Amino acid sequence: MKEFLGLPLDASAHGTQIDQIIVITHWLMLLLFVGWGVFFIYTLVRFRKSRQQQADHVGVRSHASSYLEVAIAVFEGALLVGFAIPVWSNVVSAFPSEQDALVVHVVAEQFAWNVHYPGVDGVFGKRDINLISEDNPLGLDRSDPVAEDDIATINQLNLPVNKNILIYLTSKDVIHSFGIPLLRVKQDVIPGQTIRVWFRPTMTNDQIRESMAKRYTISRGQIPEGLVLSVAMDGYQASDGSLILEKGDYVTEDVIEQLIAEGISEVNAAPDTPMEIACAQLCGLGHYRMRGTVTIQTAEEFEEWLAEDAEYLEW
Amino acid sequence: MDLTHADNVKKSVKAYIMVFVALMALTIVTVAISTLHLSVRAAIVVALFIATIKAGLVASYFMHLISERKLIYAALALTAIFFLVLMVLPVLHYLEPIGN
Amino acid sequence: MSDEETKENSTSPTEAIETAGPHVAAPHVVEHLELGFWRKYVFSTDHKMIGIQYGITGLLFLLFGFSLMLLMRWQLAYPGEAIPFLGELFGPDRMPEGIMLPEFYNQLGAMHGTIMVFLGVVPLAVGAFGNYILPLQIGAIDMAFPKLNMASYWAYFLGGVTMLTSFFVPGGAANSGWTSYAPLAVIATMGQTLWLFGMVFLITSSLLGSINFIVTTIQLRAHGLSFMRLPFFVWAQLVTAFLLLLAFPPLEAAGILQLMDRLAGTSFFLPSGLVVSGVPLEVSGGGSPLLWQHLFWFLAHPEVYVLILPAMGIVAEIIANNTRKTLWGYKSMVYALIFLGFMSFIVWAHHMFLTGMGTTISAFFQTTTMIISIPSIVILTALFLSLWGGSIRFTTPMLFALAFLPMFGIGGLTGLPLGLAPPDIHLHDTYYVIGHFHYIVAPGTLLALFAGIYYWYPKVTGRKLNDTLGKIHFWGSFIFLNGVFMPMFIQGLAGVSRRLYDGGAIYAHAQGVLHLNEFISVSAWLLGLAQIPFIINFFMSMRKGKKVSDNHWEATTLEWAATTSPPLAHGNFATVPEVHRGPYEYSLPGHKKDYTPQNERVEV
Amino acid sequence: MEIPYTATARPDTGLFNAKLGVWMFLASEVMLFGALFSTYVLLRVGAPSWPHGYEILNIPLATLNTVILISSSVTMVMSWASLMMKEFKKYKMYMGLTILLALGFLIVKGFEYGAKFSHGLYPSESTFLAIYFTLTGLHGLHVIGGIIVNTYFWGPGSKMWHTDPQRFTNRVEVAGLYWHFVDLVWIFLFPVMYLL
Ligand code: HEA
Ligand code: HEA
Ligand code: CUA
Ligand SMILES: [Cu+2]
Repeated sequence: MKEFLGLPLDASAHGTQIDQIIVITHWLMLLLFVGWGVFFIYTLVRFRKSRQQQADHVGVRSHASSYLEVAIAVFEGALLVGFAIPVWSNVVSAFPSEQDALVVHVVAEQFAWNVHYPGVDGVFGKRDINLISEDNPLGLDRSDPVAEDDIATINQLNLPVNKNILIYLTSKDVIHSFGIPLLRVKQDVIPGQTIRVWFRPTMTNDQIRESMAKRYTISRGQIPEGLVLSVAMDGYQASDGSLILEKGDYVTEDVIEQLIAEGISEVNAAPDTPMEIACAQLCGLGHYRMRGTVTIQTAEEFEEWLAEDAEYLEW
Repeated sequence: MDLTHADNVKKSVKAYIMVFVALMALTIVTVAISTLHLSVRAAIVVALFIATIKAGLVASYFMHLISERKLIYAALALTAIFFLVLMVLPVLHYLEPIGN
Repeated sequence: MSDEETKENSTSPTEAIETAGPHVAAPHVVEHLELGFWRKYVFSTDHKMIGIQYGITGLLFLLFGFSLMLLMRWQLAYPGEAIPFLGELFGPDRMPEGIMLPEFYNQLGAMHGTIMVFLGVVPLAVGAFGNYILPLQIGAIDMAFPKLNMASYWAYFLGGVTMLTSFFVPGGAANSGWTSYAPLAVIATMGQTLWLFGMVFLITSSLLGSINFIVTTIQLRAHGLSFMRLPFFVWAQLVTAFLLLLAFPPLEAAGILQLMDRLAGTSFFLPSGLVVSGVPLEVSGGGSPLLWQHLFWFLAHPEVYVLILPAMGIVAEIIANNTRKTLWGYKSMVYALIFLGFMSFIVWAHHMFLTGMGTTISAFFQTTTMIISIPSIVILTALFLSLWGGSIRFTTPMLFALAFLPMFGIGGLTGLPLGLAPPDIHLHDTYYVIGHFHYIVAPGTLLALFAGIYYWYPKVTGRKLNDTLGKIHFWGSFIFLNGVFMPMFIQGLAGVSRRLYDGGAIYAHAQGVLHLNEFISVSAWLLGLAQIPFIINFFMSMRKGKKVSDNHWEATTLEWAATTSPPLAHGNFATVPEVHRGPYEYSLPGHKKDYTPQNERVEV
Repeated sequence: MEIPYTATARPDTGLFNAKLGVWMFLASEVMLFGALFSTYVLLRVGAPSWPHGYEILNIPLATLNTVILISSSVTMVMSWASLMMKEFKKYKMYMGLTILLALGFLIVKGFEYGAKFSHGLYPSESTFLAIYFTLTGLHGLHVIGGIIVNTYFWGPGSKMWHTDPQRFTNRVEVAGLYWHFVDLVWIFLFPVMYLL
């Protein structure tokens, strides 16, 4: 059913529980729809005028339908009590402790996601709206000693795999929605409020690409818009033995030209940045392009990235 | 009381005067209490209690709800329920943020 | 049957078959007031003329709202490409060189939603069908307050004009979605102010209308027409009126507050510390964006039932008539309807699961949402079971009415995963939601409204709509509506957000389902073409349609006891009807004809 | 042809049309003001601090206005009772008084607003003032509406007394129901805005 529904890959610890409820409800829906549908069609055919000149004033006399209704009600009750409410209370709104998690602040604005890491000291520096400027979109107060090692990025969220992630969401201007479909995370970001959301990624970006890879038919000028197919799972060689495309390379126009020249019409590829933050709440004219990239890394890679970025962002 | 008869109306005029006196008295009481500067909680309870009595008097006598038809009662009961819902649920949402 | 009653029964059974309602108007009942053109067609106080006014205006708005969507669907199918021929007409502020700007896309989206809901479907379902049919079905000579009725139409008209004007002010029409969430709507361009004023007019119109419907139904029922003898359509309108009456005022309040925020500089919906485009917003702050959502959805959830209940009413009438049997479980349907109306006031926050909701509150709203699905199921089941044992005629209205059932089924069933908070995390604000509600309002309500038009057209004009054109219209609409909305579920499950100017083109997770956009758009355009036979039929049949008798469908309810195209200026019936039986006495055993009108005293 | 039950009550419901109509209207008004009171509660609960009404607003003036409005409710109900007792002259007097009192209410309100504005206290100043001006302003609009209706029934509309006294009495009763409701809203508004 999950495949049939076309749910995207799920790379978080709690995602299966959400998917499970989606799948169960869709089974219920399918059952009801098919059941009713069969009855419906059968009735229409059997009681058409040409076959049934005279109607029966009363019609159905059995009470089966009442039992059916009760059964649906019971089933819905079970869904609620057995799945939906527990998942909400044990997963969605049961937060890990801060010691037990990587804490990140995300500040939404029209039309970008500002990410704020506390740096090595693990303490967030002060932010002040009066300091907000072009190159300090967070309004981070660099004179605050604990802010010195803080790291800020725009539209780029790096996270370690298999660790609880606790995100504090705020918005500078209007309501946005922090949605990461591949993690089954979505949380409205409401100005004037700090709302937390948490999850635990279970796959790194590399693993995700690995499992998402599929064959794409290529043709000239047909690279999917805004998304570069990359990371061919195996390299592609030209007839003279030179490498056209190596694992991890982008499939560019150029490459496609070369491949086509070599008579290759399909590549095995996956999206370069499969994991993304999609703003899910209308937030103005740039709502459609309020996209952030999420990179899930191994713990070591993540530490490395932090260290490098900290250097790079030295003020 | 059937208010379609002039005699009954005459009697009810007396009631109107009494209600008027009561409303005035309650107005004075509520203002007087407010000068005591009770704790916020107590002040709210007292003020709303008095206001409810006053409103009850106006509705029962001036608007003769006391002798109105069932149909009107039903409609107002329905309205009262939704009114309460509107007052209570948004605040509850506000007071119980995610993660508690 | 007592002797007396038999004697009084003036119509012999054979007569009754030929003339369901006497043709000769008794002069003491129907006044032939000669009204001038203005009083007759424009500032009319007659419920039928007002119903027609609502109907025409509503249909035009429906068409207009649909046209907005046809433009949007181009941008979704071919993002960033110029719209051929038409594009340039919109000018450089909206479509420079024929390419739609994101600003304009958002205007079209917000106005599509607003117009379809408040200016198209509700005026048609309640304003037109309610006004025209309800007084006739209860045997009344008019609405209880004819002048209010007229005021209601004109308030609606003004609201519509205000909304249309807003396209031409600087910055264009409202562009913050039909939901107008604050703070976005508060800081939006001037069109939003007009949107709010327009809404105030529309709310006023609805309030006047709903008071009128309630009083009319309760006070002006014909003698003998007890509540449990009311046609289901009347019940649906009555419950709808209560929804409008009690749910709209909070939106009016919210509208006033948002106007204050926009015009008087208050901060009801603006928290402290906002920074817009890098500049701190100079307001006092201290407001709450969630407050708007609560007030908005307090209306908007009941509002969606306003969109569906009259449709169910229409479908019930047509099914009873075309199966030639009584509705199965009429009483349970009525109770379910009332319960549904009541519950619809306490589920609204299922639109707000992701606003940071704790377990208790979310559990409450999930539970009420699941509960409210039960009465819908009861009503739908009753309609299904009503088919069993019937003698089903596949007339044009019946086709539309039958198609309503599974379409509403799909829409309603897809409400279930949305109503559970955890799945809503994945599905919220995706095309799944768009698919969910469109299945209810478009293949659902719209088909039911079409059914109603085909069914009651003879009552209004004395002529029938052409069946061939009607069937083309039906199959075209039915197929293409599914073509439009079914793929949306696939897109939604893949996680594609709604309200995206480029249909999700830049998102990796959307790539696999992006190609569906073109399919949807083409279906939408074909859906547009499928309406042409209807429009032709609608106007042509007024003159050329087949003339039919007063009770063409051999129906039982009172509207068919009135003459065709009942005379204007109060007084629908030649003689005031008296009711002797329930609404759907079809195929009574031992009776000669297979229908026994409500006003027929006895039949031997 | 006349619409039935405009003057007399329908036997099974016991109501004439306008009475049911106005009660339905009042039900919707309850929801309108309910939403605004709900707004007040939500804003107040969410605010870090909230001023006491008496620190900002003028209690004596508001108390005076409460007295005025309650009195006008009494004169309103008396005007209807006078009609019931077929005393048209008394009706005119009581109705006239009601209108004057209502005008008095507006004048006092005008002074109150004027004083606020002259101190630079506008709705945009704080959420307290915002909700204060919105609630009292909307209530004031209702008072104005009531004055218009009552003036009509006092003046030109009262001709109906001579042609259809029953129906006219009904109309005054209905106008009265509305007017008492306006009073009722104030009874809550006064403590909520001024005293808490
Ligand atoms: C007329 C309109 C209408 C109706 C009737 C409904 C009915 C329901 N709706 Fe829907 N809804 C909308 C219009 C409607 N909705 C709109 C417009 C939105 C989006 C607003 C926006 O954000 O812009 C929305 C959004 C919406 C959400 C929010 C989603 C989100 O934003 O994340 C939710 C969540 O609970 C929801 C739930 C439901 C439920 C449980 C029902 C239930 O009442 C449904 C009950 C019905 C059934 C269970 C069907 C039973 C079926 C059968 C008996 C027949 C089977 C048939 C055959 C086989 C022939 N709806
Ligand atoms: C009642 C409500 C209603 C109805 C009927 C419709 C009908 C349709 N809607 Fe709409 N829609 C909404 C309410 C409605 N919609 C809302 C509330 C939104 C959300 C807005 C927001 O994001 O804020 C939305 C959003 C919405 C979107 C998403 C946009 C986005 O998220 O960016 C799309 C996308 O395809 C869409 C498409 C359609 C289509 C193709 C139809 C078709 O089904 C239309 C079919 C119409 C007809 C067939 C017209 C028939 C008319 C006639 C035949 C007239 C004849 C005239 C005379 C005789 C005079 N709608
Ligand atoms: Cu941010 Cu949409
Ligand atoms: Cu809803």
